[in-house]
Amino acid sequence: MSDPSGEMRELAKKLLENGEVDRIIGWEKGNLWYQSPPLFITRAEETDRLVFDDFAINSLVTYLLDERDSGKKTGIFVKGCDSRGLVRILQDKQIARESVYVIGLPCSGKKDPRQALSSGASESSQVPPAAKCEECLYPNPVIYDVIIGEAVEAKAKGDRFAAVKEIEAKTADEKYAYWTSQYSKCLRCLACRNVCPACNCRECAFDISKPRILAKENNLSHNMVYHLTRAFHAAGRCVECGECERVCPMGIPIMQLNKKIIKEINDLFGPYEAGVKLDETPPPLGTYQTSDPEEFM
Amino acid sequence: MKTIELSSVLTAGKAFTAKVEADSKVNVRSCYQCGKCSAGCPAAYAMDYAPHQVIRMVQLGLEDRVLSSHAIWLCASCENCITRCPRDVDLPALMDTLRRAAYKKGTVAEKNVALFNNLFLQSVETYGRPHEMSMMMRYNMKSGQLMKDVFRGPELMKRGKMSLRPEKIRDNGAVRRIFGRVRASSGGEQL
Amino acid sequence: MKYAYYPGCSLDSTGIEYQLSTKAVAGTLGVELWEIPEWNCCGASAAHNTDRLLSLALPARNLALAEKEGLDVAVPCAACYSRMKATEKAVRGSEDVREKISEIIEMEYGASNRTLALLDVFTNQAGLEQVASLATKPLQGLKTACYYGCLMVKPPRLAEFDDPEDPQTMDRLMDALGAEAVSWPYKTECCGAGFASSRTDIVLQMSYEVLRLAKTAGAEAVVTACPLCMLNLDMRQKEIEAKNGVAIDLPILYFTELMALAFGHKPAAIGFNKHFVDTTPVVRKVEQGRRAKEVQP
Amino acid sequence: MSVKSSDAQEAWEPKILAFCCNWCSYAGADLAGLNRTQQPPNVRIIRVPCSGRVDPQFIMRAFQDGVDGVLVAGCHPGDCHYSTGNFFARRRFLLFQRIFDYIGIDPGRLQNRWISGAEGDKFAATVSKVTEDIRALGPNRKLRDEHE
Amino acid sequence: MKRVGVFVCHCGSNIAAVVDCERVAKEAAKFPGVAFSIDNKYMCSDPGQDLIKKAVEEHHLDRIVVASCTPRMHEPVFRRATENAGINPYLFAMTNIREHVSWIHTDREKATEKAIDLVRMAVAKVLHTVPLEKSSIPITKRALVIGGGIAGMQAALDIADNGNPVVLVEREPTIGGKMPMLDKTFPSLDCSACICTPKMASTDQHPNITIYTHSEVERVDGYIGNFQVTIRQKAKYVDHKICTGCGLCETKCPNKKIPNSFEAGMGNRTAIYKAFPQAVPNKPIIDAANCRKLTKDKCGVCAKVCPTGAIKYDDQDELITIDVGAIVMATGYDLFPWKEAYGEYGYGKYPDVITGLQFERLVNASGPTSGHILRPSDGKEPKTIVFIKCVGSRDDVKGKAYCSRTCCMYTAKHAHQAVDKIEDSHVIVFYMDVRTAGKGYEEFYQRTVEDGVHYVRGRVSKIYQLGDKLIVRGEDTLLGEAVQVNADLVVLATAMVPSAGSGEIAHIVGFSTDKDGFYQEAHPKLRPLETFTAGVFLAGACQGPKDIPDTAAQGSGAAAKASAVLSNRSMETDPLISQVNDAVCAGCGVCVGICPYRAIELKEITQRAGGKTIARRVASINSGLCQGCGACVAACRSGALDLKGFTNQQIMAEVDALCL
Repeated sequence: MSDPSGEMRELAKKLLENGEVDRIIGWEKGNLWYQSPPLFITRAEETDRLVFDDFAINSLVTYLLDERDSGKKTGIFVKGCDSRGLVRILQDKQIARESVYVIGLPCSGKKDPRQALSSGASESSQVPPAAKCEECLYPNPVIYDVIIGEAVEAKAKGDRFAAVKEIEAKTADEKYAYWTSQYSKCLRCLACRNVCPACNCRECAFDISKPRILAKENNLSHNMVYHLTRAFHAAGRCVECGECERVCPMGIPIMQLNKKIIKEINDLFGPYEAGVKLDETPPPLGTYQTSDPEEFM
Repeated sequence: MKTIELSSVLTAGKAFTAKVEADSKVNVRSCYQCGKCSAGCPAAYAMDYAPHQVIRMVQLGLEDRVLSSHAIWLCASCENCITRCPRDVDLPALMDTLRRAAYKKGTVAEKNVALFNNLFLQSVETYGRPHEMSMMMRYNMKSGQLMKDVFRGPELMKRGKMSLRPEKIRDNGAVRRIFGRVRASSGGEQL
Repeated sequence: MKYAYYPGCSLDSTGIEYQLSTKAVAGTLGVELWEIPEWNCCGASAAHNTDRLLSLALPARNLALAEKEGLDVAVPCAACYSRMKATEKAVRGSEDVREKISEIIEMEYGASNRTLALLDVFTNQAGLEQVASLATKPLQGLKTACYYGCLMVKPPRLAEFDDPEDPQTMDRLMDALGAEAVSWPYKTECCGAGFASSRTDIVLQMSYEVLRLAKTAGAEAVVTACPLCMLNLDMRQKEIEAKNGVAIDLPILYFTELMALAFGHKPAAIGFNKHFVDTTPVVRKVEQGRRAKEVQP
Repeated sequence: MSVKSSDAQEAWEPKILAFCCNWCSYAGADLAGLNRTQQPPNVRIIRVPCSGRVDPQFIMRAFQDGVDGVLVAGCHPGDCHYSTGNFFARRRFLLFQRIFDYIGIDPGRLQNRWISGAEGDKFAATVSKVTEDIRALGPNRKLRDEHE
Repeated sequence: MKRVGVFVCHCGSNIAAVVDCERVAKEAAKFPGVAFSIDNKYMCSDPGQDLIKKAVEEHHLDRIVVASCTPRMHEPVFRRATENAGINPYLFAMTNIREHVSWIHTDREKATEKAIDLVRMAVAKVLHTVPLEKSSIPITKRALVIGGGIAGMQAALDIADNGNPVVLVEREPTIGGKMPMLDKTFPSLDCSACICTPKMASTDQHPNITIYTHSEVERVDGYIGNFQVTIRQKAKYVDHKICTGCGLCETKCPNKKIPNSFEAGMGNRTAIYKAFPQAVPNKPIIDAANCRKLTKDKCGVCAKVCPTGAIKYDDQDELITIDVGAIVMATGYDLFPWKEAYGEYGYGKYPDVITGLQFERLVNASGPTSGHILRPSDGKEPKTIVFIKCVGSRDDVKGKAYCSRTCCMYTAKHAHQAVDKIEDSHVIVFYMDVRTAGKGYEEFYQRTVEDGVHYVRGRVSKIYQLGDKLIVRGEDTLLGEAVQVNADLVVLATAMVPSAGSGEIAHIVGFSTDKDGFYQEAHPKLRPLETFTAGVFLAGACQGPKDIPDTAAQGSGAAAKASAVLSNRSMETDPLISQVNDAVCAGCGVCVGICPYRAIELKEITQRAGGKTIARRVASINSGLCQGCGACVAACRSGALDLKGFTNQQIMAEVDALCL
């Protein structure tokens, strides 16, 4: 893949100069070689800081929520996965389509800074592709105003639900033991919620006091309810960007639950891909078919 | 005519009805016996049971009677009935299933139809394509109608419409292996 | 335009006229027919009467050979066409069927190519305007009864290209060739082909009905697209006449023969002399009509 | 939100919570009463207007609190007093049951039934069946909030 | 501090025989928030209710729990008792220890424990209850009826007789619908026009009814009691205020060969026309598409001959806006377009294959043949007539799965008329089942058989023309043999389908249709005349195939429903409905699509955020439309929506209380 940074900078510069957008969200090179954190700029002269390298893995779209009432227009860079998150936010009416200028970047896979660190690598080429990128189905943005670079072919290989099936094969007690081992690690830091494009409510149900869903104390029961609730709130809406799992400091395989829900929705209510088409009908739990499977007679 | 004692007939025939429905993928309970199939069937006049009565027999589970009927062999698979059926009951598919079941059970009423089918398929298995001449000769011998259509041969040959030697495809092993594998399978009804 | 060509068993024997005229028409229309090498019999009704798997596997081998070439398949015989469409649909409709069939025929077959009736290819696919423009020797209002038979258009979920009760493809073709298609009610009724050998009595009755109604409608010839119909209506016509004590005298012709005739091919070269019922009245009517016209202006 | 941990000493009896829609299932329960159709005393009903009102959150809370099983009952599809509520409920609980199964909670602990106002016998039979099922599964510890 | 009073009812021995009510009351007294607790023999009796009042005064109670029978029976009674005691009636909870405890258990200990649990749950719920007020919405005392057939006319007349003004909108140039096209009505065989046209006249003359013919409803806003309706009055090109309806223009119009839809295509009309002589209003309009003046600016004969100068070639469509409180839908039916579906019957290419409605015009004395049954192709009297039932009905493949309900009877009527009118005739009816559910219907059918009509059980597979005969091939399934009829005329009993455009108008008014496009009733058994949209009612065949008596009955029924709405100046709405917490709502709109009553919309609010005023959209509940099902609440992720009386917090409290 040729480096699109030049084109990105030029476009960003033009957009800021002619006032088409009020700010730009992209990535810049961090202090360390394996970091490319988000960059927020409002002035044309800052655009030279923009990069799109192996570590531009963060989705930037949830930052749009911070400005949802500002009335300002943002230029934002999106990869394929990010773009589905953007569709999610647009479908949930959290921002207006006119308030974003979407610059699409086809992406052949990014790398995870944490993996870079843990692998002891000293340069990017030694770092394997991020796990979530290996399963990518949408390397090309599904929504954009302009696209930079050539379309990339999806490289998803193998069964996207392989991990789910592995868990399904366990006995009930094995499953519970597995999830207990995972969820007991949870710190309830809420990073997974905060990064999730489907978690775009103004006030989160977990933050409401009447009634309080979760106890303040951190215990397994409440951790489980937290994860189940969050997954259920995202049911039929999760865009599989994998950000939740990526940001989890405890390495909880959060996507294994989200993917289970996707798999079941496909089986029960017909194939459905969230966040792919902007003008589609309500998500699966916001609608029904009289012919839905009947198990409750 | 004998009175059919329904409760025992229905009990005995339940499995048959279910099997036929599963194999043919035809829901016979959809049929409300309007008879449109029979009315439009060009071969019905020659049948012992009208087509809608064939469905009726399956609905009731009258296995022996339907599988030994001539009607199932006299269906020309012309698809008139399914084209017009108000309930989308695929009668040609049902007839296929019943014929196969009759084969298995050995209750084929129209021996010649079955004989012809057999000889035809043997010819295809041997040559990859049927050879009319040899097939017809064997058919006439086996069906005991030695002189049937015998005058046609020369006429057809004169017009270049029949040859003495069978046309055989070169890679006939492929077709033979197809027959072999099909025999090894269970008939594919469940697919 | 290039198609894989599956002549079927009849076209080398009883349907020789169909073969000759098809090749002549293809030549004039510029349609390239690539005969599937070492094709095998589709199994006809004998196969589907006997074994479902066999009835799918036999056609599948031919279709797979064409699929390898990336070609759609043109099928002249209505019966073969029906079996091939049934196979195509079954394979397309079920992954299990696809796998099983591919295994049996030792070839991958995914039904990515289409099966087309030769009638469809020479009319709808080639374009009737082109056909009309090539009909340099129009058929002078020859009154034809277009006989589609049963399997060319029925059942509609398989046949797909024309109406099952009152099809028009051949009628429009006759119009393009300068002939007249009479309106008659037995266009899609069955001639009884399946019983040609086993229950000839039924065939004679069914074919008689077809001939009687064509005659009553004022037809001077019956046009067909099926070699089995041809055999019954043509070869057995004398027997039918004798059995019912009537004179019918209806020449039976393949649509391709009339196309070739109108395209200017010599009648003998396209099989007019190979019929049981004398076809010279047709040729004569066309020639006389043409001469009369040439004199008149 | 805490749990009375007395069930160890006494003979354990399943504690089951049922959500019944006002128009069908609750009426079905009433009819069972009217007919004096005996049932095991393990089920406590919470009346809701419609099965579509039932939030999975309630169910999770019930298991946290220490119930051994939950029944959600609504009108038969097509008969919903509000026309469509049970169709949404059906989707919701088809999915939720599978999630429960996936994390290792026996799906038998969360049961759903369509029971009309005329089906008093069905209501009673369902209560008996669910109670039996849950009794067979034993006390539930999973998801339970044991602390405090 | 909240002060709850708990009242445990013995219901004589109904409860007390199994439940230790005294113990329940004692245990209840220990629950948090409970200030008073007592058991009593009959809580629903006057002394029982007085007990509540007294306890409230003495113990300063502010919330009430009654443990007794099913709330489905006595909840309103105890609400009133609570109110009479000076407490908001919604600060009350009821729990059922009779049907759900004493009547279904025998073990006194376990039953009592269960009762205690249930009371604990009710107390927990009532502690989280807030006072609720019924709200009231004003009612516009006027009704709109859409469709002027027999259903619409009946509804309009009944509402008008009830003293409320009615606006009747009809798409065609005349009211009357299909009924005036019919010749006789079954089973009494009285003249259809003779009973229909007087009804049309009464509708026209009723002081409370305003009729807009040749008009369509274009837009409906608002909700029950407060609909705003926009009607498009299509240009008539004749000033009906001046026109006297003398008919001179019609006799002079040169364009006379336009198929008249009133004659079901069996007769013609002119470009300026009245559909039929008794049309209401009895004044013509110009069919613009076929008028030479309007299309080619030629002719102009009608203007020249009109004695009053009523012709207005420059007439324009007009938009009329009215406010109404209730709407009755009566858009009727059309016949299934069989010509597009049935190739086996010739796709309409045989002129002597006609529909039942066309047959009505053929036997009608005011029809194109003056009541002589003459076949369309050659005007000859048919001797052999075949009737085919269920064309398009009971046929999932080419037509509709349902039974059209009226065909068995009208075919019997037609068959009877055919034998009656044509000497030496053969009349053959092909049927699958004869369905005669109606007063006097079976007797009528039997009479038809007596008359000599031959009923053959089987469907016809094919019809074709041979010479001047129609060959009809069917099966006599009772005989098990194929039959063929060489017929002169074939009459098809085609299915009833919703009238053209009925889906669009349903969308405009705002309610749903069923899988076949008929209007969806709110409940198939108990609310057959209502839609899910409050204030919109259904009458006649728009809801499903129906004959005339059923249609008239529904017209009256829908009128009663509409009149009930209009009978008050305002209406109270149940406060147990959804509410939105604007601060929490993110405006994602998932609730909007879930609400079956279209009671939720996104509205813009302004709020202070981050030091400035911002505008954003949040869900908003229309209290006139919300029925309180709570489906939206369960779908709301953030918890911005809640259902009053069944709040998340109340239900959670009940759940928690169960395990305390």
